[in-house]
Amino acid sequence: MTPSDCLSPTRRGVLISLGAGIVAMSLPQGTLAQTPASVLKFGLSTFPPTIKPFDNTGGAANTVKLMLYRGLMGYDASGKLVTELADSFSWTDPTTVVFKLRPNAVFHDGSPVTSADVAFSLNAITKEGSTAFLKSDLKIISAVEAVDDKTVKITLKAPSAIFLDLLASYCCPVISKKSTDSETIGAGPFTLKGSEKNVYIEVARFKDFYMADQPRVEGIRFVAYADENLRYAALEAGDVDLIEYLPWTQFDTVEASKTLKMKATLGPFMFLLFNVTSGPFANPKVRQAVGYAIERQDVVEAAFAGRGEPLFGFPNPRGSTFDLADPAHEWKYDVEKAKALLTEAGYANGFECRLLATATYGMHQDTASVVQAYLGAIGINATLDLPDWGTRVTAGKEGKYDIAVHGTSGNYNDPDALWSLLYSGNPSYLQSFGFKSARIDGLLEQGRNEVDPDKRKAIYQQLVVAYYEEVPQVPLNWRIQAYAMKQSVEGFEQLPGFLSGSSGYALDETKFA
Amino acid sequence: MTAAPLLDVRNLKKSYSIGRSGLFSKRSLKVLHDVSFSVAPGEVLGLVGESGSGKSTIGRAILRLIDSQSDVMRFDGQDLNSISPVRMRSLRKQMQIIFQDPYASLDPRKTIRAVLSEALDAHGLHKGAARVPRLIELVTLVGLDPSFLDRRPHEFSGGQRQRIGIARALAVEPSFIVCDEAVSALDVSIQAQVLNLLADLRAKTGVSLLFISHDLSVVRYISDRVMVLYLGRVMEVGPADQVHFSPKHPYTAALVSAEPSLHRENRRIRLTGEIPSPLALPSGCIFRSRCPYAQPACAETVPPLQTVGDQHQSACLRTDIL
Amino acid sequence: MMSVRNFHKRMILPSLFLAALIIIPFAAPLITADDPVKIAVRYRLAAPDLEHWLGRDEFGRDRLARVLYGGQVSLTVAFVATTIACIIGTFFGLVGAYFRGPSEFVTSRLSDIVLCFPPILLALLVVTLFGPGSVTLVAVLSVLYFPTFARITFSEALRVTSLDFVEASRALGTPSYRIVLGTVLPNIAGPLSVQYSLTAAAAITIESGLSFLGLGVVPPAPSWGQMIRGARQFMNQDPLGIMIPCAALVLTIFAINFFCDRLRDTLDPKGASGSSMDEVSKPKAQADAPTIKDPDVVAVINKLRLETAHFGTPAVIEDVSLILRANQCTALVGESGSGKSLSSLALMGLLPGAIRQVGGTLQLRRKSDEVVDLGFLDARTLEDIRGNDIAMIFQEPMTSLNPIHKISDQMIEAITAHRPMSRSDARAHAIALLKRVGMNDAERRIDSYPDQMSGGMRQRVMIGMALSCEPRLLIADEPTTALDVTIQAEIIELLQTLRQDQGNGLSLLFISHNLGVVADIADRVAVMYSGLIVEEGPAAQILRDPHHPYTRALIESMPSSHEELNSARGDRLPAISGTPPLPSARPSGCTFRDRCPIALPACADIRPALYPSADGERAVRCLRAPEAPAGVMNHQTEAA
Amino acid sequence: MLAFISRRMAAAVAMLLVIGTIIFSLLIIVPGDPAELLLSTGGGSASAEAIANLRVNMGLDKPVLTQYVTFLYNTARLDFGTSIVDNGSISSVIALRLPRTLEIIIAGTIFALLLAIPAGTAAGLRAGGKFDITASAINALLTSIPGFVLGTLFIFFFAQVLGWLPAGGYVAFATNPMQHLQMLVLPALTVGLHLATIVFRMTRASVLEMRGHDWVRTAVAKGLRRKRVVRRHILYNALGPIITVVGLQLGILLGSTVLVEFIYNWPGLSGLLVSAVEQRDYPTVRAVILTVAAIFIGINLVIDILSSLLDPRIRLQ
Repeated sequence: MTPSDCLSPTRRGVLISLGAGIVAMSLPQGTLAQTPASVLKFGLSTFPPTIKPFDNTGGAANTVKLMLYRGLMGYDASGKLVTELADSFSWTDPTTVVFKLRPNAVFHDGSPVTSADVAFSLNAITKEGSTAFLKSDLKIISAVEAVDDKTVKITLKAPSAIFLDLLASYCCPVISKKSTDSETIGAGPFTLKGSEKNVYIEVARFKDFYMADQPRVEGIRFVAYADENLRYAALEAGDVDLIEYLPWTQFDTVEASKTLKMKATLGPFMFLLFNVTSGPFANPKVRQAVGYAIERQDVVEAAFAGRGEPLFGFPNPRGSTFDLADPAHEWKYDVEKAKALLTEAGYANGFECRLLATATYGMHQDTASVVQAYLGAIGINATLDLPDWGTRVTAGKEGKYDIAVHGTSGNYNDPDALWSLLYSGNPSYLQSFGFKSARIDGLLEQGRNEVDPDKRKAIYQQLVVAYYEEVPQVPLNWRIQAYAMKQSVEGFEQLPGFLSGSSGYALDETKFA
Repeated sequence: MTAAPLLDVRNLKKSYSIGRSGLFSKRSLKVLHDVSFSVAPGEVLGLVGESGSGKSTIGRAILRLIDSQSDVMRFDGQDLNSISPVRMRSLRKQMQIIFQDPYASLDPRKTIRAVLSEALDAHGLHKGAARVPRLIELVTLVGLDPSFLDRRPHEFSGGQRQRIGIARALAVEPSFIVCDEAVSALDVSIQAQVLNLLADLRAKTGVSLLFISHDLSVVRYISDRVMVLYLGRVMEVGPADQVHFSPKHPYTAALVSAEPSLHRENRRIRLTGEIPSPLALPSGCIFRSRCPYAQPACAETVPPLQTVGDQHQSACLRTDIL
Repeated sequence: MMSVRNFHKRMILPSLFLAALIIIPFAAPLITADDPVKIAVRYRLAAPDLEHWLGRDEFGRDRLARVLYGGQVSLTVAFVATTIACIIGTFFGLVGAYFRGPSEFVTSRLSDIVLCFPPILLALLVVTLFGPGSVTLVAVLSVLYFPTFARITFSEALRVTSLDFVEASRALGTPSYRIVLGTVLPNIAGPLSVQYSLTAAAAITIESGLSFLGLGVVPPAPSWGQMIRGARQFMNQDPLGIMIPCAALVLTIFAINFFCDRLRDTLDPKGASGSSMDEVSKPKAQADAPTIKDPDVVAVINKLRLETAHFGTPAVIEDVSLILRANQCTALVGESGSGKSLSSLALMGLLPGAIRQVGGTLQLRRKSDEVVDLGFLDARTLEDIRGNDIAMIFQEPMTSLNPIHKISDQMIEAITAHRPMSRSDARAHAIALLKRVGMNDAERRIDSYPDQMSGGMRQRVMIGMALSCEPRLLIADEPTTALDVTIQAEIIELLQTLRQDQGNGLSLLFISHNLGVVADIADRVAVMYSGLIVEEGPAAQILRDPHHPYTRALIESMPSSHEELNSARGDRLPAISGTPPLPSARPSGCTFRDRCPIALPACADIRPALYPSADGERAVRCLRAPEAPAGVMNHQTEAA
Repeated sequence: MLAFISRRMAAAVAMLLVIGTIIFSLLIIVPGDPAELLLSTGGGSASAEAIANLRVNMGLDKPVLTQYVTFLYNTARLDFGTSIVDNGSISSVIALRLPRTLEIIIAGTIFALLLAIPAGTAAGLRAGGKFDITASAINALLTSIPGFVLGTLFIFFFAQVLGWLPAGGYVAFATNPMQHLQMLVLPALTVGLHLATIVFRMTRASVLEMRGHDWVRTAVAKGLRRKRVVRRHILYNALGPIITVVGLQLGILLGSTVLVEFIYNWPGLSGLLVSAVEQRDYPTVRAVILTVAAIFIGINLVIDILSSLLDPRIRLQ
């Protein structure tokens, strides 16, 4: 505890007795005692709408899910793929993998984790009517066989380069087959202790967790602070120990702080989407022009307080095994070229359009503001449309926009992570409306089903070119994602790149100094 | 009265609904019970009664400013009960009203010119160039200076305001004016001036007045005939001097005797009890609860108006007393 | 009523302030050449310099330009929305109030339903529905605020519609729409304009609140709420960023509220800086005044002179002297504004703060026979005297009793204020008093509320209460004016009886404008005209044989004095011309000379003293009265 | 009185029906699909199939009319059903949240009344005096500071600069009473200060009005002590209008604590509604709005009853 922490309760006490008075005065001072220090207080950016194991309901939910559930695979703090419930695995052929389960892995109800549970869980994802995030991805599984209680054989329909990454996803945990709709039994490092909708979730250390020395705190209390400034204020005021999504504006303060520190990674990226079904943006040249029109550093500066990096081309995630850098197929800031492209496309005098973002997230709104200014410079007069997130999603899905700002991350550090953003077989608001490219789709499929790294690299190098030429999206920048914490919090790491959202794995080793 | 009456009212009734007593049943408050009277052209009919007697209600009912029911209500040969709103609006040119409160009866935001013009505009009278001379004529008629035309009410005293109110009523050259307590709020010296003004106008224009007041002396002075009301019923009606000096109804007698006077030696007729609530009127004669002469018979029938002298009627069973 | 000049004076500062804050944003192009939406990210959060006086924001946009143009947006949204709400609400309110019936139902139900939706929640829903933006904002705010306007218009219009002048317009046959627009609307403009300013201020708040939540004005168009939202992130590094829009917002709302407060005060005479309760003006101490010697005298008003608190204004009471004796009823008679009520309030130590006693003494013999000069008493002693040694009955029995306390409580507190006794004893005493003032069934009715009683009964309660501590002096200020004649007669009779019954020799000061009533009750009469006693003496003598022309005129003007006259026979009342002068417009010399039928030129030069008659019984303030010393006349005549 | 209350109850039910219908229709036309939203929280995306499956789970595949009838039927049975997002019981969430919002409001109101009624009375009694001018000026300034600005400044000073109080958040009283109260201070103060300005104005105006009534003069003429005149004959009479205003404000506050709850991260009813709107959790939105409206109507009824208890004129009518 720092001196200020010791002082503050007393000072608060003074004010209380001055202010709210009466009731407070009559209370014994002992009640001032805080939650035991070994419970980590974690400031979430939003309250998990649900913590259903297989659904993806956002980063906050995923972090909490990782506390309660674990799958066969996982990541360590450096982002390396490691086994979790699996003790080991081996590929018997490119489409068959056999997992040995940890002998000491037990569910929260005490029953051991068995092959049947694994089969049950994978089936729950792929079965009819499931709302699981990985449902379509895991359709690649053709069979799950329980060789014995602790041995599982999974057969795939085709080779897959990313199958183990899928299994390491926070949306692919192994849950007990005794689980029901209302009660899910996991095998994660913590058990659910209590929660209140939109307020907090508290988890307690699971003493039978298969890693004997983990977790290193007695429990974690997740508190939701929807407002980022308040989230930071709560950390600064000592109300919480660790927060996710440190607002970019506070990076400097935290860096300068003696009591706080942060862990950051270049994770998610921002990009523009287009409605390509009609109008000027149906023409790839116009999209190209947009690519050249924007000074990306300004987006970084204005929307992310300088905390990010311009992204000029294909968003190959940090930590990806392939270096796909290809300066020839990138959009540098070049107004002349942008104008030339516009002229070429027949829009020398520019045009009017609607730029969709959302008021719910400041970074989207701010990014849109900068983009709007730069589009104006080449004659594209964009009107901002800033509905709330819900309306934004629907508008994106229904193509009620001309250009849209969006930002997201993949789930693993592999070019394949961009599948959901580029593959036209599964259109969503994350993709340019109406965009369909057999070339890109083909390359994505090839890349996914190719297990030879060199061949894969070649495929993705082609994808980089296709990305540049067909412009399914215009990348803007990588943004730095940071967790901020008290100096006393040790062992927590931000997982690199697209794995940022899986940083919950690092909570296993987090402890107080 | 030889000529056909200018105004003829038979069995005028008025009741208000006053909230609800239960979830559905409505209560109503009768404030006028079968009041009948007529006013001849050029005649001044005085209407006397204490508060709650319904005298103001009669004035407003005749002018159709409030809804009421009656068997007959004829004005200048026209049936007011069946008249169309359009006809009624033009008929208003002939019927006017002067109010009690000289402060509330003038719009504080309008100049005297606007007040008087509104009257003329309503009936399209004296348009254009004829307007100004008419306005000057009107203010002069009520004894005010034409320079007052562009002033607003707050610049005038109560008496002057009342004159403006009179000028407004006269603007449309009505044949009938309801004077609703028109002089009650004025100081004695001013009251005399206004009474004289009304007397002069009457002599000059032959206008008929329904003069409503609680002050018996004033009513006696200004009226040809006087009608005495008690709780919405006519107690006595007759020539002003007769009603005043030789009342035939105990209530009138009590009223007159209660009136303070400098010169008359008062032999006050004491009334017992309090005015009954309009919601719980006594049976029979409504005055019997306070009447010093009441008999058991008074509780049984509502005494009709009986002729007790020349044009003089009284609603009392005990014609033997007074 | 507030004078026009005063109105302007009070409104100048707030109007200028408000106008400045409204005009400045719209004069933005004249103040700064910068574009409020032009991004210069390189200069983000730059400190103020000569070109950018307030520095730059997180996008490098000029803050001065943004706060100014933001003001345009905020103000426009707020005022457009308020105007729409005002128009719609006023329409519904007017229609509902003037035509009543179904339209009233629609108006009130519609308002009720909208009012049930908490404002911000409704805004939130609608903004979610239609997407943020100025148009949505205006729509939301209009819907939010029109019910308030409808309600205010409705109740105000209802009030105005019942006024005589609206009735007069209807009686004239003026069409309804003209009455509503030409007469009703202008007369509710006051409260409406107050509501308008209040709403505009609230609308600015909500607009900025919604923009703050990101649901308001769409960027890059600036608005204050949005600026606060943006700057909030940098609150630590750059407090200026959040101070500027906050200051602009607070200042503007303050200007509107300030304006609105003043407007309300100005429109509503009650709210004006009127006299405060604590400013009851204290009686003045006069060290060398002679004390009452005669044991019969209960109170003496000597050469009382009252002025309004404004410097240099004429006296509202010029010279009033009265001797009030035990077992005597003195009537103070005069028309409204003559100063009779003020004289009596002075004796109670209850002069309003706006009136000052500048001369004369007020002396009183207490029940203990101690003679006190009111001017030497502290507030506490005055409280002891009021209700105990002097009691007072007022004109309006309907308003003189507190409507929300039972009669019993109001009487008991009057008793226990001066006599230490238990509540039950006090209650028994109160019941006895009520019986004494002729209330039947006093045991039961003592527990009723004033509104359950008729005016006559309330006046009896007032009298009972006044007599509760057996005062030496009872002041009755027009106690019967508001009552019907039959009740009036009863009350007068009651006062007569009580006066005779009271053991300690009650002195009654009876104030009235009605000479008939005075004739019934008074032993002595003092006639007041324009702040002066003009004639004083035994009631019988004065009423039978008035010496002052004003007294005479008063008597002559009464129709009851002329039972032989009837207008039907073309008779006229012997009225006097003119009106009593205001204190500020009193003529020189005799204040009555303008209206006096027998005035002489000399009357303009000399203000007559109150000349006593030879027997000392009566006095009159007239040069032509028999009492006037010939010398005065002659001297003045010569001088003229 | 009973008839009056039953009549008002009937009217209230009718109004709630109208309000419910309005909300139901509004929500139908609000864009946004709860299923898709839930599965794309935080910027992810889900397959069309998963979304469709979730819609079925949420019961959104049924015809609108069926949904409306079910809604009316359930609401009539006082059953708000379950959230379509997490299947939690809405009634229990409201039961949990409502007291917290009420807590801020009540704490704020108590603060406001304790501060504003004495100040307003003093100002009203000495209208135009030094105290009145000073207090009115401060009041006007406070009125002009929007709640969210005040809240932002409070957090900045009390939590971040001085560190006296938590920046926001919530801990149940039962868990840690002291901490609970600490967290209550700033939100209650923010709500209370604003209410205080309104109460101050109303008290001042009301006292000013009552002060001029004849019965006050009567009370003074009776020789009552000044304190008693002020309490019994001015303040007591002024209470009616004050209660009306406070009551009306309580109703309004019930909804407009949104910003305060947002700023202080206080998990009250408004926050529930905001997140329900964000998530398009239709049943929750409807339930919260109906609850708030019902409370608003209830408060109005209570005020009417209270005023009639205070003022026999209303009671006797």
